[in-house]
Amino acid sequence: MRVSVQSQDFDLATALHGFGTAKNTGATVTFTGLVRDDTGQLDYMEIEHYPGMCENAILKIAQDAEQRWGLTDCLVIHRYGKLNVGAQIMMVATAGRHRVDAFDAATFLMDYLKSRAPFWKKEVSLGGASSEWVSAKDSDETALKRW
Amino acid sequence: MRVSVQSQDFDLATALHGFGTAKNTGATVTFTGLVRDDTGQLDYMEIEHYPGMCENAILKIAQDAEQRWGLTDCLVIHRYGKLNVGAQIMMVATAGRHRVDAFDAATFLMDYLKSRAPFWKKEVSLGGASSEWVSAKDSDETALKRW
Amino acid sequence: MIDVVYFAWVRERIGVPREQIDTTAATVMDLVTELTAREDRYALAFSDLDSLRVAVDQELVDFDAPLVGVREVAFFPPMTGG
Amino acid sequence: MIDVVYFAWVRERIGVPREQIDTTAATVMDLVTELTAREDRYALAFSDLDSLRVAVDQELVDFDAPLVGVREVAFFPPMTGG
Repeated sequence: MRVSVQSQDFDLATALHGFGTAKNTGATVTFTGLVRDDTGQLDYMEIEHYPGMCENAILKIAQDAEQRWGLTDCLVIHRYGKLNVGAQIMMVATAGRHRVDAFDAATFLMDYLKSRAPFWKKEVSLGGASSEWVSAKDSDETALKRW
Repeated sequence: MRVSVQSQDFDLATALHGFGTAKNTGATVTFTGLVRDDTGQLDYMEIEHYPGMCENAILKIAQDAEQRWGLTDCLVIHRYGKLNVGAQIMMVATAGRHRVDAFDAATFLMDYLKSRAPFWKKEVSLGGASSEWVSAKDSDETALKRW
Repeated sequence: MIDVVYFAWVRERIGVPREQIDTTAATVMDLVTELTAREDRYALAFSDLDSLRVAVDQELVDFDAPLVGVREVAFFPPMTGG
Repeated sequence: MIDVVYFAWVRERIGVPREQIDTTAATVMDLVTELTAREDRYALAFSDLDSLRVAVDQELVDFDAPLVGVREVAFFPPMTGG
């Protein structure tokens, strides 16, 4: 298991080097979150984080996932700081015996990271016309209830 | 969208080069299926396929997924032939606006590939002691019903 | 004449991956009945239709599918891709 | 003395990311009440507790959590990671 909270970008291939190589691994799932520009007005996203608590919260979530789905490997990388449109925000990777384990664990990790890891996103529009904190969605809170 | 049915191995990083780079992509999910050895007795897996029908069936499933979840990109690679323990069997990648789109589309693709793409797996044990066709699971057929 | 192809254990039981069959069978089921009557290896392969799937011209169909104009029929066990 | 830290718009409203508060508040809620009475910027930041989350010593807690032995309290909006 590996957890990293970092400002620098990551490379999926490098991150996955040696990931999930246990003989009883049958499935790996990765999720990558990117800065999306729906309106064509987004300049960049600024991600604020709570140093220390981030790492601890993610570690705990990842350990829960490993145990619950008997994962053979688990990886979470989450960035903070200024991220341009199209930039990678974070990734999770899960390795398990069966596809359902890997899928469910990755979905669980994402649901928890969304609402329980101390990061806050601010969207800054082109020319600095506006800058707004992204609101938490009720649907994200609801998503947690299934686990 | 890209679909490939091939005997040679693939590299996740190379396969994902330029994948899901549209500005409205917020999430990408990948799934990789590997030859798993639960018993320590597996020598290799032999995958038989129906040339032509494989490509067509996968293309159709991928097009369905793209449309249903408004995917911004979609990729399926499936191998056939002799695959050793730990070898990559196949991968799917989905890119969408939101994480739920990418996750659901990838899960859907996997459920359909499992039971509707014309591949058949045979497990050959060490020393050739036994060789058995993998049975389709009822749970795989059931998994299709949710879509 | 119709091309008939077999995969996985169906292929192993029939003994060939592909053959041309001279038939006037109107449906897949008629063809199955005809082959079953022909030789034991077909009877063995087709003994449990619940464990078989069929495609005509590379599309999955039911056993009552018509064979009019069909060039290729494939018999195989439930698929195990992914 | 307790370290109090703020994130996102809570930090912007309070005007500082971190400060030391000399308090005898027994719970998080007592601390909120104390700060709210102190200055408008706190009153503004704490005006809607439903839109706030709190952590003591980097663990998420409810507003009735005790502050005995606590070194650090953090106030912030609902998290938006991932």
